[in-house]
Amino acid sequence: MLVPALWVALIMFVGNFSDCGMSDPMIRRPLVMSMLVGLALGDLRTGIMMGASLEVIFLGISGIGGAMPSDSMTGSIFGTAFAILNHQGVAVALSLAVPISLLAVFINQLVIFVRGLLLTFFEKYAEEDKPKAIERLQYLSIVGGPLVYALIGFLGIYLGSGSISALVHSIPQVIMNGLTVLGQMLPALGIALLLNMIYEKGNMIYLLLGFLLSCYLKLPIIAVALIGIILAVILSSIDKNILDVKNMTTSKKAAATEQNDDQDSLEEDFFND
Amino acid sequence: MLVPALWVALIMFVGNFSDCGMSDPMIRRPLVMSMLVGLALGDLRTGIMMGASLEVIFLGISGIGGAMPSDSMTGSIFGTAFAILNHQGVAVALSLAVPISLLAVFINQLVIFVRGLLLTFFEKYAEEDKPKAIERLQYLSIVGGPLVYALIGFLGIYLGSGSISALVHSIPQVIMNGLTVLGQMLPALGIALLLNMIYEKGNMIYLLLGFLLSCYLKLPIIAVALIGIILAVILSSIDKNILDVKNMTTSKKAAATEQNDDQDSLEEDFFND
Amino acid sequence: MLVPALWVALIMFVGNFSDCGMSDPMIRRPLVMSMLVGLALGDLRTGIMMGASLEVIFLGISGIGGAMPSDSMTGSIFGTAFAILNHQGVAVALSLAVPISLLAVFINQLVIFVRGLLLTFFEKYAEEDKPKAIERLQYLSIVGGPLVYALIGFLGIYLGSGSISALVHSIPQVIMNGLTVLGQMLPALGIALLLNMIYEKGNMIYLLLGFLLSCYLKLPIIAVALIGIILAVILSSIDKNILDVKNMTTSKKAAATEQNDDQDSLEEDFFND
Amino acid sequence: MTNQVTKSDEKTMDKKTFRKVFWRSFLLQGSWNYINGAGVGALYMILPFIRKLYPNPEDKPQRVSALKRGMAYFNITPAIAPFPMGIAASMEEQNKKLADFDPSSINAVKASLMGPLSGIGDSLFWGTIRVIAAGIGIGLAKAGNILGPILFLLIYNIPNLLARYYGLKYGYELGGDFIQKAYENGLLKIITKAAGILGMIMVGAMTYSTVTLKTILKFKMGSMTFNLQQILDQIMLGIIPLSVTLATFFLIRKKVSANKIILLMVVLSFVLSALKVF
Amino acid sequence: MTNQVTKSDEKTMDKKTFRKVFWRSFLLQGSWNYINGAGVGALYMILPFIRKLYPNPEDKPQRVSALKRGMAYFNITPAIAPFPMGIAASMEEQNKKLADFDPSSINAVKASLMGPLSGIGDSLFWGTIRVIAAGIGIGLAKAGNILGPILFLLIYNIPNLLARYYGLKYGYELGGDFIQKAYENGLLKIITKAAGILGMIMVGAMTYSTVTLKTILKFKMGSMTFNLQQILDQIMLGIIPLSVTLATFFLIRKKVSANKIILLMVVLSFVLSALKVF
Amino acid sequence: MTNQVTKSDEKTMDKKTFRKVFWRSFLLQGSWNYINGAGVGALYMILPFIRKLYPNPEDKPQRVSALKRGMAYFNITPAIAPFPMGIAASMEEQNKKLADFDPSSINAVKASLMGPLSGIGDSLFWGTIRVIAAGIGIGLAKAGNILGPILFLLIYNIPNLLARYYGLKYGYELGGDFIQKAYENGLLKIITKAAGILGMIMVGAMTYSTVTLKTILKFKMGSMTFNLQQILDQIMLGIIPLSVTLATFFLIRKKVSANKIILLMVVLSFVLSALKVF
Ligand SMILES: OC[C@H]1O[C@H](O)[C@@H](O)[C@@H](O)[C@@H]1O
Ligand SMILES: OC[C@H]1O[C@H](O)[C@@H](O)[C@@H](O)[C@@H]1O
Ligand SMILES: OC[C@H]1O[C@H](O)[C@@H](O)[C@@H](O)[C@@H]1O
Repeated sequence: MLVPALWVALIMFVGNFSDCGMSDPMIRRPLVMSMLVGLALGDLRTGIMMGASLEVIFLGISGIGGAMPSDSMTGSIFGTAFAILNHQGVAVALSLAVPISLLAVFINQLVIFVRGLLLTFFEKYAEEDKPKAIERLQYLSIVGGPLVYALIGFLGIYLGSGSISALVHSIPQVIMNGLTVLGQMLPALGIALLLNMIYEKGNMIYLLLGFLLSCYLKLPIIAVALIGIILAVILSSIDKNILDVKNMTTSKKAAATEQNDDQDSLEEDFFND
Repeated sequence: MLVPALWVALIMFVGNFSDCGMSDPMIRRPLVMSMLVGLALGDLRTGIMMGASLEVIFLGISGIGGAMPSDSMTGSIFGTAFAILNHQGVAVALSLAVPISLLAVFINQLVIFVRGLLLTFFEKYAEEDKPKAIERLQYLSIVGGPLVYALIGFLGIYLGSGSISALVHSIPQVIMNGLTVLGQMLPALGIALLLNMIYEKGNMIYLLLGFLLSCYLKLPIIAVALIGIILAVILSSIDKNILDVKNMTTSKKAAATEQNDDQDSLEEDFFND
Repeated sequence: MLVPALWVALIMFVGNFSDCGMSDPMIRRPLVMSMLVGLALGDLRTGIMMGASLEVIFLGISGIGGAMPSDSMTGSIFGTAFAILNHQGVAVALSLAVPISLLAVFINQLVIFVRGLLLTFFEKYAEEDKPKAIERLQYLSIVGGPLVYALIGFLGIYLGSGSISALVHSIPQVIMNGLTVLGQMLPALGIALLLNMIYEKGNMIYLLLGFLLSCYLKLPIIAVALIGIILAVILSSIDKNILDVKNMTTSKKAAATEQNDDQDSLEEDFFND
Repeated sequence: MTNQVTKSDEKTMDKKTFRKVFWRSFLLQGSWNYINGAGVGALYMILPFIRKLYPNPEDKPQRVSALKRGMAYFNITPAIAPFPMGIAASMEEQNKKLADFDPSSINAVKASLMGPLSGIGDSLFWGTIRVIAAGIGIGLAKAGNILGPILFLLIYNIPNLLARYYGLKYGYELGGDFIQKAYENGLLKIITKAAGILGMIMVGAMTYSTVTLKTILKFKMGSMTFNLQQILDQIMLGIIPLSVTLATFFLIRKKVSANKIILLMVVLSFVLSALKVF
Repeated sequence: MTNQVTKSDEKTMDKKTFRKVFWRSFLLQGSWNYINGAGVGALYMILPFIRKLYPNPEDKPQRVSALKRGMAYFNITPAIAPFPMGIAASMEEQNKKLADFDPSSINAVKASLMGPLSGIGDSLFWGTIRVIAAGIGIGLAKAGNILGPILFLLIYNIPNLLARYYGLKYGYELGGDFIQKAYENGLLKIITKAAGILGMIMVGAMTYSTVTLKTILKFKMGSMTFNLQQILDQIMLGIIPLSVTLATFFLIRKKVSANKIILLMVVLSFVLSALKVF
Repeated sequence: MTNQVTKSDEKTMDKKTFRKVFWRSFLLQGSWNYINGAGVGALYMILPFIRKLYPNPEDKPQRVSALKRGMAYFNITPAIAPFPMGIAASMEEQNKKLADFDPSSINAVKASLMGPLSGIGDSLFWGTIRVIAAGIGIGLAKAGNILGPILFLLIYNIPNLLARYYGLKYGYELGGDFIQKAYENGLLKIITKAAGILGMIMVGAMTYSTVTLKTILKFKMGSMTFNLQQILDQIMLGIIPLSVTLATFFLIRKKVSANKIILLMVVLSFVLSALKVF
């Protein structure tokens, strides 16, 4: 089991690294991860096919705003590896991948938490004009997470599917249900964090619009996007027209009276209304 | 038949009173009226179940703008009472309730007409500073209608379902058809009266929008409402921006020239454009 | 075959003339043309019924922007005539009408090309103040096209369905496929020419809107039109409000400073923004 | 405008008066008719407030104007009524306190708000809450369960009572001050316009769902039978409800009385149904 | 601007001239071609009006300018044409009467209106009325009923004739005065913009319904067969019609002539269909 | 404002630096956490640029400010990140060259753009491109074809790389000059508002498609079983996803940390699923 365990550790490393160190080019998705597991464990074809099945299940999972509703990568890697190693089918792969991906969410939260602790150092280095130190710590931080994942990958396989699957099956149903609900709830955090970045007084109404379009009219996201573009263009051309009149007014004002701090108050208007 | 007749009279009174004297808390709907009839005539369960069936039929009937397309209350009370008194089923209740509710529309119109005649007195009392008299007449007006209904309820039951149902069945089909069409047409009056309150030059186009949304996109009323809110918010924020520029212009104007009647003409603008 | 050939020539003339000389009152549509062919060749009823079948096939064909994706008139006339003359059914009429209408597109393009050559003369006459000459040439141009069509109609029938249908069937499938694709592509020219007339910087977005409404929401054209009207009214009332403020500003400006060329620059604004 | 802000504790609408007005609001539709709507009811509703405002015999002239003002035409979804009435009360109070107050603005505000608010209110209370409450109530009542009618009443009346209570409260608090300012600087115009847009949209949607006329006219041509409703649907869905409603609206604009329109509808219904048009 | 308002009885467009122009409007497309559109037809149409306006030999310079102006590029849904032509006539009249009139505004107005109006007109007459008329006509004609073609023509041509008659009438009446003012105070810009918005929306909808190209390309990868159209539909519905139309539009903007585009389309159609793309 | 326009050849971002920044952009999420987002990564990314801008020891004060500025909270769809970072670089350059430049505007611009751009970017890259790529990839992979994962990666990463490369390029070119002016005359406000509108719409649509909570609560009343989800659907579709998302958003606005929210969600999930609510 040593060699497969090392291979899986490597794949776990690469998958997690691709998020932090390669800006997430989708390498960590089941479609790719399962293929790599298949390749490493000598059954490429099965790996690819399991990847397809797992991708279907995890298609709804995205990582918006940093929130990960379910760690599809870890689940897929373990699921595929065990199924191949034990010469079992897709059903077994799925039955392991889903609970593992729910459990593994906690690993990710832990890594993120630790990275947060590094901030004090980054700030210190900036204050002290030490760009080189910043770079070094950034590299450390980038490989740290993947190493944790690699370790888990190694242990998981080395200890064997027996113990993992025993572990998984020893989890009572009520816990698994809870994890499933958690997986459905966590995306709300991602969306809310994203929302927090966009939110401005008065634009909440557009959230509702997008929601309605997708919910009541069942429009696909691309159609919603196009309608959004149309609306944004229309409204900003109206804003532009109003701004022109405003500037016209202001310039006249400026011309009539002496050059006072109107300009500033105008600027303020823009950022308050 | 005296006791049931008195009970039904009371229910008719309460039902009609709930509209004028309690701001229509939906007590007069079939669901409630039939239950009360059942309770009074000793078969609560049947009353409740008939109420459910009648409510389904009259669900589309509302009283917008004061127009009542079909008097579901009177129809339901009579229908339920006769069915229970004669130990007959829902089918009979419905077969009586529908024609009676169409006929009874005329009673309501009569009551409203009479209330209109009281206006001269109300105006006189206001002129003569007699608030107490206003209150007294208002109370009278409020119980007047329900009393008429109570009387009809009493007579209807006292004379017996035989004579009522004979009356109903003696009505030729062409009349019943006419009443049905009337019931489909009267809501247009309610809507039109409401429209007359909202109408302003230039906002008719939004009526069309609401119509299209419900007609071509089959959106439920709540979705139409949400879209309406979104649109109203967007448009009023645009209006607000324009108003700000306008006020900016005006204030400058006021500053430049002497304080003249610009303000007034501005007000006029608001109410003309 | 002389008499039928003359009749068909006449119908071809009338059909084509109705476009240039009567502003296209839809006389040239299959529904009417086939009826006339039936009438002329002594089988009115069959003509009418074939017209119905052909109209269904060519319903999607319009002549927007002058582009004609398929000459439904010529196809229908020949198809109907041959079917009636040879006592054959609708199937044969269709099997001839469709390929002929595709081929005949080229005749139309030729006529239009020649009419373009006449422009030099029209311009000369205008320059030389010769309105009468303009009128004469216009009449000539109007009857010219129809005469070409009449000739083709005459020859086609006179030579007989045998040779025409031999001609049609000798065309290899690859050519017919090409013509079909051409018929699906040509409307894009009509739309694009029309678009070129409407296009202004910034209004392309509305094309997309109309497209989405018909494409994703499957709204019929009338509903799209109504939504378009609503939008146009809303937006122009906003523009009107902005214009009012603008004019208010300008008039004040004019009052404050002396009457300079502001007015002109304002005009320019209108035509640039 | 003016700095004479009325402090909260000076307000005429004390707890007792508030309670009185709140309870009276349920009698709003008492004298409802097509000429005056619920105008009489509106006056009846704020009578305690007017009495408190002008308690003395020597206030008669102002009291009489307030009484006459109070019973102007008024029609609104009952559940929503307390809100504009609260505003009106507050404006009456300002009218007494401020010399430069234009009393005609009180009815202007009431009139401009009642339409839009009814458009929204009717579709909310008549069209949405009632229908949901009925849906749930019917489900239970079908099985003879008394919870059916009870839940029906509860689901409808909880929002009904909340809207009334907080409507009156916030209407009065918002009232005079804010509305007067909004009126002056043009904001009220925008608010009313926005509410009117929303109201119109709601009424449009309601037109389709409550006016359900369909023609049953069929005519034969040759061997074909034509179904007029199908042809109309091809031209525009819902063209009959929309036309009938707009025609009725047109009659109302032409000052034809509601009574006459009802009569006309009675006649039309019988004639057209006899002719097998509807 | 000016107070020289032309009284109704002084108008150049008397009944007789109106009738002449009206009938001539039917010959509008007589010399239609891609370079000038129906420009020649437009001139031919108002020739009687120009003659009436400048009857004398000494008016030659003005008449010649009017003739040249009259045959500028013009293309429009025929049924709608009389409306802008009525406006143009009225502006020609003003041009004669008022010293400070800018004659170039006549063609500016015609040009700015013809596009938007065609967008609306084409989808109304070509897309809606024609289709409804055909729907009814086909139903009857299927059974061999001669009412089929007759009703078809009637249903289409009644709105056609009404649009022409009232278009010319109101176009001329509205004309000069109103349009000139609207032009000056910026309103015309708004009207044109609104019409353009509506036109664009209509053309967008028409693009989807009239350009019906679909790819039939299939490609195999491994053991799978891919249907390109299905993939495209997943990305965006109607992407081919939209792209082809926009590409054609792009060519036109680049001043490629319609004739060349037709040639290109012929070539492309044959090549692509031979390659089994379409 | 100022005439000191920087000529293209004087630009700090030469080819070599551009390449460095471009490659570093892939490490953006390296130290990602809930407190600082990818702020550290953003600083790391433009470090070569800052070094080039302030190469000398005596530039220390400016360099330190630039370093501190550079690591402010920053979070964005990674594929989109290079665009605002390009703008920021260009503004840093202007900050050095122009005396009257307000350095706080650099982070203001970054902050105002990142939200809207993420809203758009997430639904484009996460929601659209990824889903299409997966659709095609899955189709192939099902049959064991290795083209499945390969095509999946290609289809996703070609737009990903293009967006990064041209984002950085145009961001930098557009940068300072344009953005600064747009900032001053109010245009930036409009652009950001427009992007925000679009972003909000996208996020609204995503809320429905990514938050998939549904209640399984059933309650019995009399003999009837009620399915809460059905009742909720009648009131408003998707009311649970929307409420949960807005509640979470509310917590974030109330400065509750993401870690605490996650904890809360864990607890809620277990409790509510144990209670058979979800
Ligand atoms: O939501 C913006 C952004 O947030 C985080 O940085 C990650 O989750 C990204 O995947 C996401 O695009
Ligand atoms: O339409 C407003 C209002 O009009 C009348 O007052 C009654 O029919 C009410 O039920 C309705 O809400
Ligand atoms: O598109 C405008 C117009 O263009 C040409 O003139 C013809 O094809 C007409 O049928 C069409 O209405």
